[in-house]
Amino acid sequence: MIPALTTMTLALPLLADHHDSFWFPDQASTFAAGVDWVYDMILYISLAFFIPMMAFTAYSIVKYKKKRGERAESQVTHNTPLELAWSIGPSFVLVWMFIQGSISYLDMRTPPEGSYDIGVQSQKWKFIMDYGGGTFHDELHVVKDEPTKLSMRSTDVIHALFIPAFRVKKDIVPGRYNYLWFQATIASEKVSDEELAKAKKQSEGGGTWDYDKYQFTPDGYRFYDLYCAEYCGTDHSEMQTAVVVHETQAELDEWIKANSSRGDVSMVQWGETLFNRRGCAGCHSIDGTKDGFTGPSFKDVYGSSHAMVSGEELLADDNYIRESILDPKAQVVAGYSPVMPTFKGQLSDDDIASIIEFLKTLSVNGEAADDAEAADAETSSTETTPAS
Amino acid sequence: MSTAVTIRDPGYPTDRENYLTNSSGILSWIFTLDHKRIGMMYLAGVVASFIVGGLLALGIRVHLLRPDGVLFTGPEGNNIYNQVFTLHGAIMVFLFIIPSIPAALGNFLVPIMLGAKDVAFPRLNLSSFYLWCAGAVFFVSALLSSGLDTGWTFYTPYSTTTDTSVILATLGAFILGFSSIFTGLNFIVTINTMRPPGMTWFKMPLFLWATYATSIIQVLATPVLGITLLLLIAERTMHVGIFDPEYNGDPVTYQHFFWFYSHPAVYIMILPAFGVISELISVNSHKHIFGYRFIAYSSIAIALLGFLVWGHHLFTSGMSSLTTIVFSALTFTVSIPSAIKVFNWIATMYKGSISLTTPMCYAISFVFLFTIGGLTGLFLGTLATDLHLHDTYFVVAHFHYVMVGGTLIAFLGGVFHWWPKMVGKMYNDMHGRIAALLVFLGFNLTFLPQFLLGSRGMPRRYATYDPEFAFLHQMSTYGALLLGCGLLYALVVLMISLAKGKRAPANPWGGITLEWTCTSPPPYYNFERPPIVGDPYDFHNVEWDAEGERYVLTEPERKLAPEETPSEQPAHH
Amino acid sequence: MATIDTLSPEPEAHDDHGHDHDHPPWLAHHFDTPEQQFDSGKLGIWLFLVTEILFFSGMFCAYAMFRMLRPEIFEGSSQFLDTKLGAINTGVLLFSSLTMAWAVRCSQTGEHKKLVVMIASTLSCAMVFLGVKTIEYSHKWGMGLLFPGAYFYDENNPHPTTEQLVSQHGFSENTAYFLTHSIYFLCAPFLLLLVGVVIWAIIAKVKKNDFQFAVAKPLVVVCLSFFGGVGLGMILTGSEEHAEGSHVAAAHHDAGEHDHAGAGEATESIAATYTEPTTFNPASDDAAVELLAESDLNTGAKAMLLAQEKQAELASGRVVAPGEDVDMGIERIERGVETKRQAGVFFGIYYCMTGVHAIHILGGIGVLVWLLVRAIRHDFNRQYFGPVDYVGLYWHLVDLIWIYLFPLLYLIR
Amino acid sequence: MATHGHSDDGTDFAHPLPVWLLLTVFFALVFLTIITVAQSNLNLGSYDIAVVMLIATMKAALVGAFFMHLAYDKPFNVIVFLSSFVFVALFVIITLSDSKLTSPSFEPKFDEPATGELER
Repeated sequence: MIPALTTMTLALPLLADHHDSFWFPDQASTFAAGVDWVYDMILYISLAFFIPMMAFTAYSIVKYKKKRGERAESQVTHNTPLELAWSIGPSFVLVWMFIQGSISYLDMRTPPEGSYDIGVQSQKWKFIMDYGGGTFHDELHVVKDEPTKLSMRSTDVIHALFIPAFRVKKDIVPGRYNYLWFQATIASEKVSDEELAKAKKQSEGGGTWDYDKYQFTPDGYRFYDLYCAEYCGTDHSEMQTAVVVHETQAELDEWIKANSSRGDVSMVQWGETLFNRRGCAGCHSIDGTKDGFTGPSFKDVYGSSHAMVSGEELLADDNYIRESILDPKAQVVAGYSPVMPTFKGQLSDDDIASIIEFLKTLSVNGEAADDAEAADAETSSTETTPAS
Repeated sequence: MSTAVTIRDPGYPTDRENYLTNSSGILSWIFTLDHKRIGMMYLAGVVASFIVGGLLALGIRVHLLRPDGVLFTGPEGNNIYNQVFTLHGAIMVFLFIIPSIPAALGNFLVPIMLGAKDVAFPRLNLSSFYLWCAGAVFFVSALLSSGLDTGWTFYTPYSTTTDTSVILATLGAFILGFSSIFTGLNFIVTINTMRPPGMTWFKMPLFLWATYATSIIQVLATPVLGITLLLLIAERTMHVGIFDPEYNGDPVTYQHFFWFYSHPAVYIMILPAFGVISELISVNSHKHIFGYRFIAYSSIAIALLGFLVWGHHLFTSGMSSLTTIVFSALTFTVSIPSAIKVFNWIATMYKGSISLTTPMCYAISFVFLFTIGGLTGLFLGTLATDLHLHDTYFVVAHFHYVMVGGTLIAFLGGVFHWWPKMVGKMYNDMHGRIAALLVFLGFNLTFLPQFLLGSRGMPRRYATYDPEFAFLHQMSTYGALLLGCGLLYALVVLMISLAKGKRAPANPWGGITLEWTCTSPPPYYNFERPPIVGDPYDFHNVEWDAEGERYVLTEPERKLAPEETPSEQPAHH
Repeated sequence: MATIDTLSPEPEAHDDHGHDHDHPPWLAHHFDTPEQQFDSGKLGIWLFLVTEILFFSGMFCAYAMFRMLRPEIFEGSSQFLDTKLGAINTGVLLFSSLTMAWAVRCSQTGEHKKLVVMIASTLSCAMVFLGVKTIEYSHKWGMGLLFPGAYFYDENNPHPTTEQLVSQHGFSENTAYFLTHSIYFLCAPFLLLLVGVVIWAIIAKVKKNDFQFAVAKPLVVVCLSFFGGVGLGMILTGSEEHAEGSHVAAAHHDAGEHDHAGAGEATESIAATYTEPTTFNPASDDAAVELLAESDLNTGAKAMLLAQEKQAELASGRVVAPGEDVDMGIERIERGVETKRQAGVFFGIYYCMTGVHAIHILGGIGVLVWLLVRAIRHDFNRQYFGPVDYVGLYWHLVDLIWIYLFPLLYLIR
Repeated sequence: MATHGHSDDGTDFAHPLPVWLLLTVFFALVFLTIITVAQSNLNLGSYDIAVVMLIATMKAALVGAFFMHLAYDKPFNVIVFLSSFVFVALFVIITLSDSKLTSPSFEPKFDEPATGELER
């Protein structure tokens, strides 16, 4: 993540901050210094060729610019030794570049034994990190100085996971698993509680958390940017999230625990969290907007009837919503394509019930049904264990 | 001038000889088999495509003036942005750059430079122009139906699932591919079998070598694009399961297929530019090109090596480590022949007699910009840095330095160089140079900041971006506006010359290649008899004739066959 | 008017160009000698063949890749291709290559009559090839051996009726009708062509237009050859029709460890109940599956029934019991290869390769007809036989590609 | 090329092949086809593909050399034609080997046998 200071830095290059190089964002992983070094070396070599070449060209133009009709001073046609020299000479430099690049590449390609494994599932236009044990979150949280391996798969089109501060990038190709590893070196700082409280207050009612505006996560951590770098459709440019580096494994575990289940928040609130965190918000609006969304809006959907692609008319009740989450392609609302991925094995029954509760709050039909169904939903969530 | 020499100057063509006027009426153009007329029609076509693609580019840049976008807002904003950048890429690549120099300048110049009457297959030549038109129609209809938002690379599975008109656009690209194949095939055969006596391989101008190398790529690589796009269409309509992971296909295979064509295609775009620059620098330095054979061989070397490096577009896509490293190594090999050319051009200027004409200004900016483009390629060929820079603005900047700073600038230089020959009119050289300067400045202001954007981590194809990148994006946008003004200026200079330009002499720049021995514009039959061929870069016998504001060829008296008046019949039917 | 000048072809007009030799009508103005023209054309056609080879290379590459990754699918699915038909077609194409090469010889030696005969035989062979291909394609389409998007082959009911296609596989009425009657749709254009050519021949004869009659006469034979090919294909498949069951069983055997004779019998009995369209009734579906499931031999159907139950449960909202995996039955079913994502891919590649090849045959027929007309017009001579040679080269390349396609697709063991 | 002489008999660039040669080649091709069909009934294991391709290549060589006159053609045309196979090999081998090397990371999709369609 580049501090906002950058804009100033670039406007006034002479006052550049030492911590932030001209060419690169922070060096926040073990790879960064090496990559930057190779980059700088190639840059210097290129300049060592470029500047003399251009100077010589400029000199020739100034010196030998003549009036029309004047003869050239020389009509030499070739000089084989010279030409061979400048053909073969640079090759050695190229070989050096190739070797340096490949050595670093092989390091970046081979994760060390016993890396901390995080699953990444990408879909239009969301990354979902799987921390194991049914904990999913859209932010990537890792531990400082600990090799971390990402096992990545995509459910729809090609995406790419790119963390500029770590200098790593890898495409996520549907139909195969791709892996990426890195070792973060700088822990994210935590903002002061007052600042966090202020931001929380500001963003209340404003929907999703604005990472760009506050420059820290809702938990109060400064973060590094994580982008999708392979073009993946409409909201490609919105497919970004935050990387937080924790100081210790214990701190990460605590964070995972805090995000693993509903805890003591209300079902509606947890449903809303899941709605935002698990990628629903990418395709479904909650305010009735249809333009730019792949799936139907969730406003007033609960308890209303909808025509299906199959021709049937179905009531969007608890059962239908549950089925839509677990087997989305079974009954698709007319006018939409069967593109939603299944969340089978990724959401506990409590999670699903929470989402249903949240959907009820969005619907005029929800309030009436609420009383009758609430008890039912509560019982089902206590009776069953997660579907995974 | 001494009396022992003969001045050779063909003078001016009569209306009956001039290829532009020897027959009239719209049908005489539509059914023409004259390579020069076909070249001019191509020129008009590619310039029109360039204007469309360029306006789209300006749209992109203006949109990116602010982090959350300026032009394309609202719920469909991102979608429109995606369509705009896709069409910018697709139109520029398939309709403009690939046919620009080979088809427009190549068609006009190849037979004349070679000393032939026409290309080997004039009907095929005309049909490839109409295939180009048909391809363009498909692209326009894709634009008008439901747009295209896949990026010009049509990566699966995005292209098999999006609901935009992928099929129309891929059919268009498929047809354009055949247009390109037929042009290349025609040039290979022409250069192989239609050289007049004395025109040996090493007496050919370097532009012909470059065209020959380009044609090899066109013939070998383009069919693979054809089958790739056909399979993509099959995948989309019938789900044949080759590229679509939903049916056990593999998207990385698609990328292999696509880049097996599209990387060599990059050399289809740049190699003819090398040829143009070789001509421009030598003629305007009035000095023998330095290292003719190295330049000639390096064109062929680039054409062949270009087939070995396509994998460097897939470094991050999950190729195996072995393949990745092999491709990285091969990628570096292709930079050597390019470097040879640049060194030789600079050496040609040294101790020459440089005229800073408009074409020369473009040639010098080409050397500057292409060198930057080439050197930044090293960052992308090196694996460690590529992983960071891939799919960022660094790649965008590198690509545009090579394709715009290279091909477009060379194309402009070539058009300005041969404009007097094509239309028989001189343009205002001072205004031409001012336009060239504006283009140069605007271009650098547009794309230099993008290197920095990329290395700082700005991914490409983003409709909106993080606020910290705003300053660099703004610089880039202002640069694009300046570049646009410069290009418009250049166009105006040429258009004014059509109306008000002075009549062009046969040899306004002092070139030795055969096209300068024809009148301006050339007669429809090019040469009455097979021309006398010498070294195309031997400037000993060229003199400036200040009175006639022209260069003339002087040569020791030699016995020529008695003159005969050429037939009054048009060369096309 | 200059425009009219431009449009009227005046091939002889360039004789006074200053050349010191005569410019015959078939020598284009920009060439100096017949040999230069011939060499240019020859190099041009060779380059074109190069593009053709690279064009096909994409499909060969896709083929090689999927065969390497999933050889069992290729072995299993190749059983559905009729080696006999493939071999006959290979022979036909080889013979057409012979006649084509002979035609080139005739054009070089100026034997005009023989040249016409040879070109007409080449054309007839091309038509026979397409006729046999029609039988092959329509047979497979009826069985649902299609690319993955439309694949519906069902070993228990290899020849579904139109109604079954609509109700079970969700095809539209028109598509279903096309698939079950594809042979008629494929033959129709050729029938129209035949009728057209016959009428043309009659009119030419009546009007005493000898040249047109001379062109139409061989074309009638050529068009008839297509139906000869269809007939040949029918005879060859007809003799094998009763062996269908064992055919399927063999494929089945490749897929898993079934007792294949038994499976074959079961298949046939079920197929029998299915091929009576009048008694068809959607409710019998489940009955049939249950019947199948009772047989120990068919684990696939059993697993499918299980999966169906599971899905019904899920759909009815019954909470899934703890510990039970909600796999929708997919994992439990034995992985046979005759499914759309498996065999379908093979057929996808098969149709791409043979389809593009067939399009080349059609293109070849087009240019051969053009040659036939010119040959009847006595256009070719010792110095000007280029077009015959070029078309010949193209035709041999089409043959060459088939030489590879045949073993790669039909002869997989 | 224009440098070529213009001979009067007009057959200087035509090479009509004798009929016996054409027939011999044809029967050789038919013979090889029979062999290849016959061998497919034998189980040669992994050599199978090699044998099949070898026979096909022999046939292709016969067609190329005689029917296509490559044996009598200009060397340049032969080079042009054969070089296309070099590029095909380059393309196929690299793409294939990369696919092979990365295939362990593939996640193939299996589906229920087509009988599953009955449920609708």
